[in-house]
Amino acid sequence: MKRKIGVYICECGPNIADNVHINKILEAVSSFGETDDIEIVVKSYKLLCSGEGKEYLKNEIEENKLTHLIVAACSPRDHNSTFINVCKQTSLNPYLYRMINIREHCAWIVHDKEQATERAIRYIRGGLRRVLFQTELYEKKLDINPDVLVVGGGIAGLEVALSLASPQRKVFLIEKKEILGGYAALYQSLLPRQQEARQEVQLKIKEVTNHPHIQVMTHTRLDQMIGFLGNFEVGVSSIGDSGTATDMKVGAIVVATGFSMTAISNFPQFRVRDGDEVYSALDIEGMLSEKGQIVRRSGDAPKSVGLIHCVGRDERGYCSRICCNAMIKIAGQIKAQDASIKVSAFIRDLCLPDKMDQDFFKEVKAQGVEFIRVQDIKSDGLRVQYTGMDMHSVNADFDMLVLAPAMEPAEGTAGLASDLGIPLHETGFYQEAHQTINPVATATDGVFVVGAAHGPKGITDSVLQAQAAAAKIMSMLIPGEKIIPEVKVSEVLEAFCMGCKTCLEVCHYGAIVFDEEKSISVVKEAICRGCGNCAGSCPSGAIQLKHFTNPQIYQEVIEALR
Amino acid sequence: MGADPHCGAEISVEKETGKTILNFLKHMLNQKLIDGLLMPVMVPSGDSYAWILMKDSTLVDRANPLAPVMPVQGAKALKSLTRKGKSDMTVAAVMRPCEVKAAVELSKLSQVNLDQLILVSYDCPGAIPLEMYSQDPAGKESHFRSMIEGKQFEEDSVKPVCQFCTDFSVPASDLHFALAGEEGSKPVIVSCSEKGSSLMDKMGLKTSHDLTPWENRVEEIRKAKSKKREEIYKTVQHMVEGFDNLLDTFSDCIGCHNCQSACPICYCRQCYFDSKEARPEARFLLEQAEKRGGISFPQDKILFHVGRMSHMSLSCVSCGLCSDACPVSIPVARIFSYVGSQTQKAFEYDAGKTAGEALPMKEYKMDELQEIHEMIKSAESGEVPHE
Amino acid sequence: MEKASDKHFEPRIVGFLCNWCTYAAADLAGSSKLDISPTFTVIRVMCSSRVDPNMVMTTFFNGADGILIAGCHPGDCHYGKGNYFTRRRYAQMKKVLEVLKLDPERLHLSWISAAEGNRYAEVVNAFADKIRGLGPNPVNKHSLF
Amino acid sequence: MSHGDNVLIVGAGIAGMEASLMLAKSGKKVYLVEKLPLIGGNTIKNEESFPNLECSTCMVAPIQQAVLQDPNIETMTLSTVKKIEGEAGHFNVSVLKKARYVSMTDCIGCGMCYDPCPVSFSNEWEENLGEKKAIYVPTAGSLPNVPAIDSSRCLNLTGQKECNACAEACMFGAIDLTEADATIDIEVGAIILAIGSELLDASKLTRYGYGRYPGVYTSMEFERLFASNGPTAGEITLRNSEKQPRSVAIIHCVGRDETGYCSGICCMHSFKHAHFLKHKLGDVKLYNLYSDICVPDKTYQKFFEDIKKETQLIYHPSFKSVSVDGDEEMLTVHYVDASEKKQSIAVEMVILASAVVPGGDAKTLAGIAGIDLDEKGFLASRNDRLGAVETNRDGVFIAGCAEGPKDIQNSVIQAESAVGRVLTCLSANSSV
Repeated sequence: MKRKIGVYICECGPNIADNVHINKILEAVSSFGETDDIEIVVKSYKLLCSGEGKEYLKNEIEENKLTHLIVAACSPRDHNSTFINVCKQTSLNPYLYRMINIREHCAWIVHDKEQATERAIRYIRGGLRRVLFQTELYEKKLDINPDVLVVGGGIAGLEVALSLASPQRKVFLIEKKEILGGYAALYQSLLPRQQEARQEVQLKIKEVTNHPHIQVMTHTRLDQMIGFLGNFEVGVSSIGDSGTATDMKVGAIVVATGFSMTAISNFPQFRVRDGDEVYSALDIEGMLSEKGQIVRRSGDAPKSVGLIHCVGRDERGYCSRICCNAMIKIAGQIKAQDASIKVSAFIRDLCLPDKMDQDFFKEVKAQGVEFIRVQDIKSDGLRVQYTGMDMHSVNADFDMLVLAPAMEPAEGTAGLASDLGIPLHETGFYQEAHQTINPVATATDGVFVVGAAHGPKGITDSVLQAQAAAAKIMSMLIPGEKIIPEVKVSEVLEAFCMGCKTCLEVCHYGAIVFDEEKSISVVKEAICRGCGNCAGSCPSGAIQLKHFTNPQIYQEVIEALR
Repeated sequence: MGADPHCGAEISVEKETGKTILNFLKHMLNQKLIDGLLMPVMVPSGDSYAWILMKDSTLVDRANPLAPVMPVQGAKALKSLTRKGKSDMTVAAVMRPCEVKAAVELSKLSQVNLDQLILVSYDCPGAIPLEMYSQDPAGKESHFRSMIEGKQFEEDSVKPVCQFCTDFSVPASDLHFALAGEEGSKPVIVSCSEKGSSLMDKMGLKTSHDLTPWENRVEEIRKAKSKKREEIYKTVQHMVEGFDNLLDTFSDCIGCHNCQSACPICYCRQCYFDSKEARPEARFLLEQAEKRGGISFPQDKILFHVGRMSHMSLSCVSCGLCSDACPVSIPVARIFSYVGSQTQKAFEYDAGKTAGEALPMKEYKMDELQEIHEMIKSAESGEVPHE
Repeated sequence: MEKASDKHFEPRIVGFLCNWCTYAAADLAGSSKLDISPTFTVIRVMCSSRVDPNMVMTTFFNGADGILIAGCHPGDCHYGKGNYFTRRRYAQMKKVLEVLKLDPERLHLSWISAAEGNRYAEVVNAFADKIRGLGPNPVNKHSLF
Repeated sequence: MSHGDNVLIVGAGIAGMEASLMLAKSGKKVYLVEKLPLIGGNTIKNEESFPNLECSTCMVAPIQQAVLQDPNIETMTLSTVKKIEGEAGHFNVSVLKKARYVSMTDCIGCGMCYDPCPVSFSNEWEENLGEKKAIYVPTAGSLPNVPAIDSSRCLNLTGQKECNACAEACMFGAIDLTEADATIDIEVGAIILAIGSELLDASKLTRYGYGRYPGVYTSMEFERLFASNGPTAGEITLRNSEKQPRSVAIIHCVGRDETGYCSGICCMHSFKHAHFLKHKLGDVKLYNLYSDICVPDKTYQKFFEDIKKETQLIYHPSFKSVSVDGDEEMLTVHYVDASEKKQSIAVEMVILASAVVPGGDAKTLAGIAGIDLDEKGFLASRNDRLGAVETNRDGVFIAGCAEGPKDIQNSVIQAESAVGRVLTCLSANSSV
């Protein structure tokens, strides 16, 4: 079939025109590949990205019935999309067009006009050769399921469910315990503004359980997940003897499995025997919720309380962020209960990163709480032995000790991670898709991680993350609309694949699965991001990255070497 | 490692080691410990061997577990046997250590499935070059037998790669026949895996025999061979280092790509270098011809070989099949063995040694290959990159 | 045979650049109007991990005097971990060229971030100079290749 | 699409951009208002961002590109909000769009206009460490890649001289010195304020000697000093000499006492700077003076542990006790140590990790938007649903450092959260 390639050279005003010989380029290109089945239309234009330029290009494509298009202009990073949109307004498939960067890569960096011209010609030739090897590609539109599965009924999970559930979007909420609310339900009051927390959480629980579009399944765990963003198939089953299994289809999954507290017994430097008046910060929360005050087992109030911060910070390898606030809160509550109680807080560093934390700390300090900075600390029963910043070792006795142990990933985190294809961070918490700019997404598109499951954090941050994940889902999965996955994805050439599974190992997105029947790899186009790592890894050359195939790149190479 | 590596089991000994091994295998077959056997059997014309899968123990007598030659790499036979994946019957295959290594390597590439296989290996004195064998099969047979019985493991009549093969003993097989013991010692069976030891238990074999003397002997031979290896590698260096030497060495290459089809590791359906992708249009070749003053055909000889090196040398097990297959007797085997030894060293990898070790191109570590970063730094600071 | 072209030798250098970091750096170098060796031809790939050894070897034996593979710094890969695999594949190819003493310096890997326009220019020009020093890729002088 | 579906986003930093892209993706028309001539915010001032020391440009440039190319996003640079009336679902907003004097459509960013411009003065985007012309882009690689003219410096616009140098140099007739500021009225259903934050003016805390001694730098100045696209192309050389510092003291918590809060990110910033110095200068003596080490993220402690090896940590119990004096060459940092003893160290360079404070325009904007400021001067969240993005005015949300000091991660999270609230709020209003 006769092919008609249009080559349009953008003068970019003087930027290209002044630095290369446009005429020489026109000449060289027109005399290129004079075979009877290839016809070349080559023209220059003052500024193709301008309004008129785009119109001009559009008409040129139609009038000349171009089968292929080359635009030799600036960087594709600037205007590739511009000209793709031009193609889209014509009958020309945008993947039969190629942009050649003769500005940043020729005109602007080669200051000898002859050389720059020669170089530009080489680039354009490469493009011409390449575009002939390009093939039409088409966007696929995939139906999506707007419904969402939330794993974990803590404060974060509740918030996600409430933010998402609507007549157009059903939310399934599964929780492995019998009750919703998680740890937050234990907290007496919240920082820094000291609202009634449990009340707040109870309200949310109520809202969720009564919500017409939220289906709550307590005592339930996730068994398996297959699929991709917009189309997941999930199997859940109730924990315990019945073990009834349910299958559901959802478009996205939010993991909000929370955290658990490291047991004090994990830290030999703090010796605790049964019946010792030694408590974890969480015990105190429970005590406050139950009894409304802080008392010894005997029922009488303590005379002196020692608070030990950062328990397990070194062992776990991270700061749990909320302990300082929690402990300061407890210190304040003790003082509020009875100002005469001696309260000593043993701190390493004060971690008070919220704008309100410092005031709260000063407030409590003003109530007479003594803050002692230590380099090293251990305890045996109610006796504390510490080394201060001045290197002096000191003993102190209390009749109550409260320790703030580190937060650690909830039990079962690792298992769920592998079921959902999410990597774990070295701390054992879930790893986000990108630490800074994509913090609630994960390596598996459509699976999100929120709350303390993502890393130690307090209620406010957990709720924020929950809302963030909800928002991501709202903007990705709009009820009734379709999604368009990446077009330039990898494909496995069945005839060449030997099933060595190398590609499965190198793919960062789990976009390649293995077809045991045919014993070949198969690319899940909806998941593939088109990096081409698999193509680079395939020993048998059985994987092609669409629009970056070997023959296509090879054409550029050949022209580069002429 | 299964049972105590320092002990093996004595087995009822025939006057000939080959027979001894055969009986052992027959016993396994009769006891239904295995469903089949894969062994070399002499072809009717009597001048070569073929891999035969057998269930009937009478057929077994015609097989020779200790074939003097290796016309087809055993791993290739296993590949066809398990093409459809895990087979439902247990097959024991008697192979040379290099064949076991190739099988292990291929299992990492999902080309061989070891699940239902019992790999039986033996101390290998090396293989006789095919063309020599076919000239005088009977002579070579007895010669090879005398090598085994006389425990001659440093013979020069075997293939060059065999002469410096340091992995001639216990590979990652399940059972291994220790033959290289000191003068007059009897063959001993050693289990090298859970599979192996459980089999030996089933056969009621007592692993009481002390292996230390044998191990010492093996170590001795290994030392001698690695010394030879260094010498031969030196000669190889002269053949391949630098464009001119490389050209001379491969100038006879007729581009038949037999080396690649004989190679157990090259498992691709179509070699990239045979594919259209790697072929430029005549237009380009003509320009090249003008640039270089000429272009030789078949084209891309060197590219083909260097391409293979960068492709499979990490998995090369130095079995030497490529040399046997080369019609113009280019010492491909030695060359690839040398290059492979270097690339594998670079990744601290030993092809086919253990089934556990991941293939270097399948994994990565975040902080690794510091030398690369050094190289980048020094190159970009204008210094000459250190060799 | 001595050819006139060897006298004032203009090398043919091919650069495989990743779209997100190094290609962006090249653009920055361009808009900063830096001087860059005209003998360097850029081939854009989405990720440096797309560059497979066959492609590189083919390029080399088809006469490239130099080959540069450049992508995001380790840890910065737009696709998570592509450049770690690039690094391994490069180490493998480099080793083969080293063992065969086929001017391994002609193959170079570099990490250049989108902000490093200046560095891009330095790396490319330094590489071009080195190649000029090395002279033409011997394959270009051998009619037998 | 009704105007009720439009969203106004003030501030094109990482938070504003993320919010814009998500809203555009879900089919909303977004007006993104930015007071500077470029988008990207403070993130792009960092060469590498903690904790992964990832190249910020590589991270953010694709986001900037996406924002500028998205048909649903109308980016208005050099613009500020002047009026917000109405209520959730129906806000009437007027935006003052200062004249750029360079056409966004005609200019192709070739940069031919810089050289001819006769005026040059210090570039505040580069923390005044570099120069710029009256027609300028703040930094190489600015997006949008279109220069602006500083009307307070341009000879022509200030009426000092009939200068048309830039216009004459421009081959696209893209420069129009007669362009006037414009007020643009838009209707939106919801508003996100993501105006970011600033660093405390270190010269206000005289005891640190900032502005008095050339060797004293703010953390942001140092960022630009390190940046390969910065004024020194990444060469860490002292202000007054071309020399590289051989000893550097990095002072944490500058202004923590005065502002009354810990900014949460300065410790990581300071450790990152220690790493930069070690990495680039090799043999340099480093001190980090801290009172509390605040590394609140699963990844931060490890980062700190690694840097620990490269610097000498000095604990001081009192912020007040830290002061800097010296001369052109040498600086002396005084402090009181854990055992109340007076100590001092001599260094050639001091980097001040200044507190993160509300943007200068926060107060004005809060007034215009009719929302509260908290006692620290940040935009206040209503915080009744345990969230932190709602304000006391329905339909107006806040995100990023406008609400309080944050790292990139938490700014992004808050932006996404705000988007969630906006989408809910819009659907609520549309269903009414």
